[in-house]
Amino acid sequence: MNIHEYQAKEIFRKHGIPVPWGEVAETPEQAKKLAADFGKPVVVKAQVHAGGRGKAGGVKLAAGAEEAETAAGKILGMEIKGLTVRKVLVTEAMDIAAEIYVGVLMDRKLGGPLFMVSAAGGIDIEQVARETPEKIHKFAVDPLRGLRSFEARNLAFRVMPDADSAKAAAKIFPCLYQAFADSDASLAEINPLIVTKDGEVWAIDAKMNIDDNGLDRRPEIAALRDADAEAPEEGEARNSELSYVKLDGNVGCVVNGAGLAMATMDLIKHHGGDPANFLDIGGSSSPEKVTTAMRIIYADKNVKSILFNIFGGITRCDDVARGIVEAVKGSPPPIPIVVRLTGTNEEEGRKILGKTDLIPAATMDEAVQKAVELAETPGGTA
Amino acid sequence: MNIHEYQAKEIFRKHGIPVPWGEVAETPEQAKKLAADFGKPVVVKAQVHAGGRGKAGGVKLAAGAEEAETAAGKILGMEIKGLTVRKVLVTEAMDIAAEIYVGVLMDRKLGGPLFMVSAAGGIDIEQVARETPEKIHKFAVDPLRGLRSFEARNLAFRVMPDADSAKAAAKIFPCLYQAFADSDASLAEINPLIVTKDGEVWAIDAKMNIDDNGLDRRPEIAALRDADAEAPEEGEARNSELSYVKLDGNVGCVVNGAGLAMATMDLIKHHGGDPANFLDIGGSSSPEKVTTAMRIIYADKNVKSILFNIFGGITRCDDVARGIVEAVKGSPPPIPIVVRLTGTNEEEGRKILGKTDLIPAATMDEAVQKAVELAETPGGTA
Amino acid sequence: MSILIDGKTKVVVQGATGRDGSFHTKQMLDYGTDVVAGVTPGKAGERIHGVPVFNSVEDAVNETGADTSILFVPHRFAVDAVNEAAAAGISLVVCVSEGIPILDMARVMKDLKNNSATRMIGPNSPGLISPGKSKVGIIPGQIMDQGNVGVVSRSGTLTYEVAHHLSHAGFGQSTVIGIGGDPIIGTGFIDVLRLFEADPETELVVLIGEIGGTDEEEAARFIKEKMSKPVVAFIAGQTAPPGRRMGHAGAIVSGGKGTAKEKIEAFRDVNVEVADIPSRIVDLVKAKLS
Amino acid sequence: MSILIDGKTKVVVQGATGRDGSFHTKQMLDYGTDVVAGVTPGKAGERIHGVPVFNSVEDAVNETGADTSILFVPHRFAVDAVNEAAAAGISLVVCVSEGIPILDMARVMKDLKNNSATRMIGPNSPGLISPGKSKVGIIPGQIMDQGNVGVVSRSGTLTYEVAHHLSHAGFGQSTVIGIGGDPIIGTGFIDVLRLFEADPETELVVLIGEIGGTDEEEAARFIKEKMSKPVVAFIAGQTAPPGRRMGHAGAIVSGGKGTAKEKIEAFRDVNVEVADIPSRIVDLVKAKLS
Repeated sequence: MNIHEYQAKEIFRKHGIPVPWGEVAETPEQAKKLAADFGKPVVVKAQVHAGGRGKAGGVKLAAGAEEAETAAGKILGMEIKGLTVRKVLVTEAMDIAAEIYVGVLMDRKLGGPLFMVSAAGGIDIEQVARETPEKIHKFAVDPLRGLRSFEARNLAFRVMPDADSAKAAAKIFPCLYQAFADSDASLAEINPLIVTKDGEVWAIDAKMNIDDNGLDRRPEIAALRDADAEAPEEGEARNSELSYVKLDGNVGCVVNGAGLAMATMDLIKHHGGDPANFLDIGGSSSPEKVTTAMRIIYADKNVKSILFNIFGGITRCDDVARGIVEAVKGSPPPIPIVVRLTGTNEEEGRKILGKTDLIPAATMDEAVQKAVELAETPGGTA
Repeated sequence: MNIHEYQAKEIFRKHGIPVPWGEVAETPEQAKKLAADFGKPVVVKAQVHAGGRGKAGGVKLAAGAEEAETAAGKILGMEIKGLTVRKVLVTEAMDIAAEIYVGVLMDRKLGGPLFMVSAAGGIDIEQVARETPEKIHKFAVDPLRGLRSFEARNLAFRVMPDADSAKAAAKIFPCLYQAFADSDASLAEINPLIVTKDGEVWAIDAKMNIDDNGLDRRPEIAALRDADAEAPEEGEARNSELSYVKLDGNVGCVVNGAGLAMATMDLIKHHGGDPANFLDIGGSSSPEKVTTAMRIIYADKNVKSILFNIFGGITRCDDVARGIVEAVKGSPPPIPIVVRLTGTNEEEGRKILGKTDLIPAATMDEAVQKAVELAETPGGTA
Repeated sequence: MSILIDGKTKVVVQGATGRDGSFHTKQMLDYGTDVVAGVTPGKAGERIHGVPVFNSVEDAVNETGADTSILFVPHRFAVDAVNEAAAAGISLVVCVSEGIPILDMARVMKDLKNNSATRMIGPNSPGLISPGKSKVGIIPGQIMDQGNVGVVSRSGTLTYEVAHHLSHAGFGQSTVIGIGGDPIIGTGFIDVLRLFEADPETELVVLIGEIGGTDEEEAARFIKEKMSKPVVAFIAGQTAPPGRRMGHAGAIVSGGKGTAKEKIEAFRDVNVEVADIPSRIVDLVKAKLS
Repeated sequence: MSILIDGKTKVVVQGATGRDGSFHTKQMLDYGTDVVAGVTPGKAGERIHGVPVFNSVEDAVNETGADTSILFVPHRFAVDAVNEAAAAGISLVVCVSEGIPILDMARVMKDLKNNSATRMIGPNSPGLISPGKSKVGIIPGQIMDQGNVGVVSRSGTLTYEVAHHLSHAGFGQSTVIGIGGDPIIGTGFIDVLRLFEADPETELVVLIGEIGGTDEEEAARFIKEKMSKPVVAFIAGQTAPPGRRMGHAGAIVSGGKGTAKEKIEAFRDVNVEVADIPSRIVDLVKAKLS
């Protein structure tokens, strides 16, 4: 899950990282008032889950309240990488003498958190990583003990411009690691951490991505989710513990297991069709999950056929069959449904489906081919 | 440092350990009011830094307010192992179906915390350890990760009378470990942890000793010190970072280093004298520490001679000499002072002392013999 | 031969008395797995499908000599269960649970490394099966046949799909293992490839990868440098949009990294053939083994 | 020969620019110790008594090849400093600092064991000296003479006192080491006895114990079972009242355990003679070595 800069900054602040004053505005008028009350030059920054805000015109300096209003007026409603900006952060404008990159992410290859610092701050770090990787200093944090003081110092002395700012930064790095760990983040970044002309050190930008698996035990973080930033069905799917990603095609899929679900999408494409979604009903599925899955897919008006591809392991075929029967109970399904059931309790599942209008298929290839055909035949049956 | 049962219970409570209601009284009237307000039978318990309170009559059951007043009247002012009882804890009386011992201590041999449980609860655990050690289950806690849930369960199932109370206890054990670790305790004990007839689990006694080295970073724990429980000079010494223990003899000693200080006491005894104190001025000594040390010893009216035994390593002999000169400045010392200085900056130290009335000695044996002699010669000089 | 588990493997089921634990204990017993113990705190003395239940893994190991454990516990208890198995001296622990926070897994892995000799498979793994010998996990046994193809996969059901085709075509399996769909897992592709390379029974390995991370790319390097046995592959997620997590916590293309295209190229660069659809893996296997 | 340090030992001083650090850096240099580096964060590039100062132990090790470190840092920074030394690959770290919380030391010891091959001496230790070769710590060098007596002690100044007598009487020392007065220490009596037993230069060991704990009792057992060389002892604290901490965090008789009487008896039981006063240790040594 992504959170906004202003939310990440609040988390940083609670962990002792120096973050300049800032407040959120949803209208130009609010931005004006905030800037007026603050009384010093501000920066108005788009709050949106997309990188490259600066280049897209989503960050503007404002000398006073009027300018802040104008800037907010331009930014609010702007589209950045397909996402509409609905909030801006109005924050103190600071004198920058030096900019440093500081970040920590969960590194798959390493199997743990990787702390990174670079004197090349304030710019796209992925570009630095590609073009001048030697400018990034990396350190594998032991997740059992966190970032220790001396480790933070060793990193800080490599990138900060002088001893005083290094000592100040060395106090901030462990706070950033702690913010990362205490939030179950997969990424926490300060880009840039700046040194002012007076030698003060401040985090003037903040980015955090959260490990979805950690949200259960971090309700205060889960509450930061921006419902505007996702399709409503995705929220409903999540609440039912379904993995659902909306796509643009017309073949709806309900699959158990992420790998099989991806392979099903790939096979639809392979056979000339277009998947309408990724949908994994997961292991240990209950009939309720299946009915929710069908309701979500029915709600997608692009969908012309539905494909169930179930290979039972921990998911029992009878549970899935019961879910399908439950969902189509009373009225015939509005669109054709192809069902392929194999694995645990396969026989029981087939029996339950026996007396319905559903279209059976013996293999995944057959099921996909039928579903693709049906989606292309308006109102037709295979 | 020792803390009282009621203080340890407050720490336990904050760490999620179920502790029955209780309040402190300093007069029988207060005890009566507390019991009356509570409205159920209570136990009145002496709050004093001594074991064996029960046997000494310091714990009494009271069916109602009048009985609580009587009990408190008997206990307050009582002497237990030389210590006067100034406070009682008035706490809920509970039905006990089973009693368990639970404790964690810093084990020197192990080099870390040792968790201990025994079904033989409610009695003197040192006696159990001596007589039936097989009844105590011990577990070495990894101090880097604390007591883990499964470790707590494994211990709980060994000593609790049934599965439900074992599961309840298994939730309490990690809390006890955390209370221990978060307080820098050297010992944290629940004796007994009880199961009531209704199957509830409660900590009805509590004991904690705190590692003095941890007090600096635990001001809230340091604030629990009971000033009544120590000699006032010991408090003054501690505030000046001196290690001082008052004894009954007449030869005051000022030594640098704990081992040498103990050996000096032993040697005083060996030569027929009696040490008035243990006093270690420590390493890195400043002149101020020395003057404080002398003020503390002057305050002990039993002291008839003072012995400085300084072997300089990190302590510099010149610092000690300056401290002595500072302390005797203006007036001659009221009692004879024997000084032995050897080691780092020895020459400078001797020079500083050269023009004073102090009695020099070349060796520890000579110094001790002189000091013992002088203490036995009223008003005399060696 | 087979890898990791065989007919001598003695299994303890952690969480044996729960719904899934009970169901799969029965399934494993029916398959012939030597399930010697179940563990549910507070239920010592009971039996589940005839298997004795203990309060702790330690007790189970002491009483039954179990050497392998499988967890059917809710994900918030999974870390404690893995640690319990490791502390009790279990040598292989299979973690089926999905949804464990990644940082917890990073900690578990570091702790296992510091304090034990335990190997973990998973989390978010269907476990493994050595057909005809033992299965530890939730892989449906009836679709597997004993044979000489090793199968390793980040997926569960996609693995069943592939194994199903292999069995139908007469290619039995030495061991089929799902290493799990999370970003940080106990046993990776390279660990398993090394075991298959050393296993006399295994003649060929089918590797089933998916988008996200660079494990497949590293596996390709390992195959080139260290493997004498043939490997064929399939990669899921060619149509997955970037930046979106495809179910598995590990299945996400981020920062332009971890695409199916890169992985397929990495394999083809080292002469590992990659099937375009799952059912064609059988054709690749057939070509290599005949 | 000697133990732990000799003429080849390269020393880095952590906290070299502080009052004590600077003073003892000078003392060590004057004694002939090869102090190759100092460390004070933020002072890289400076020199202290001619020794280059670095921001970190890592830098110091990389630039100078230091293998041994001594800390002169306030006790609240000591744990971090020990960890820093260990992470930089220092093989011997001497911790002079007093007042470190015991739980912190328990954690440090566990961490060193998990993650490094570093040996710690102390905390609350005066360090060690191999007379004529090197001293790492605060032991006054002028009272020591090179020779064949190994001295190990929980105390600082009491050790100087004893060594002073030994030197006066013509008994030089191979190595004199103060293991520290805290309850949990990095290197104990038995570790040092084992090293002295293996050191060809050491002919006899003087062990100076004190009240508290059971380290002396365990040392007595070790001497009986493993030592061929003679050992003589002294125990401080015969007149200490029970239940009171005598300065050292470790010097406390608690629960009737750890008395001087028990320790003296434990030594006498294994034929280790115990001096009644410090100056008489020389007589015991004389009797053994002539």
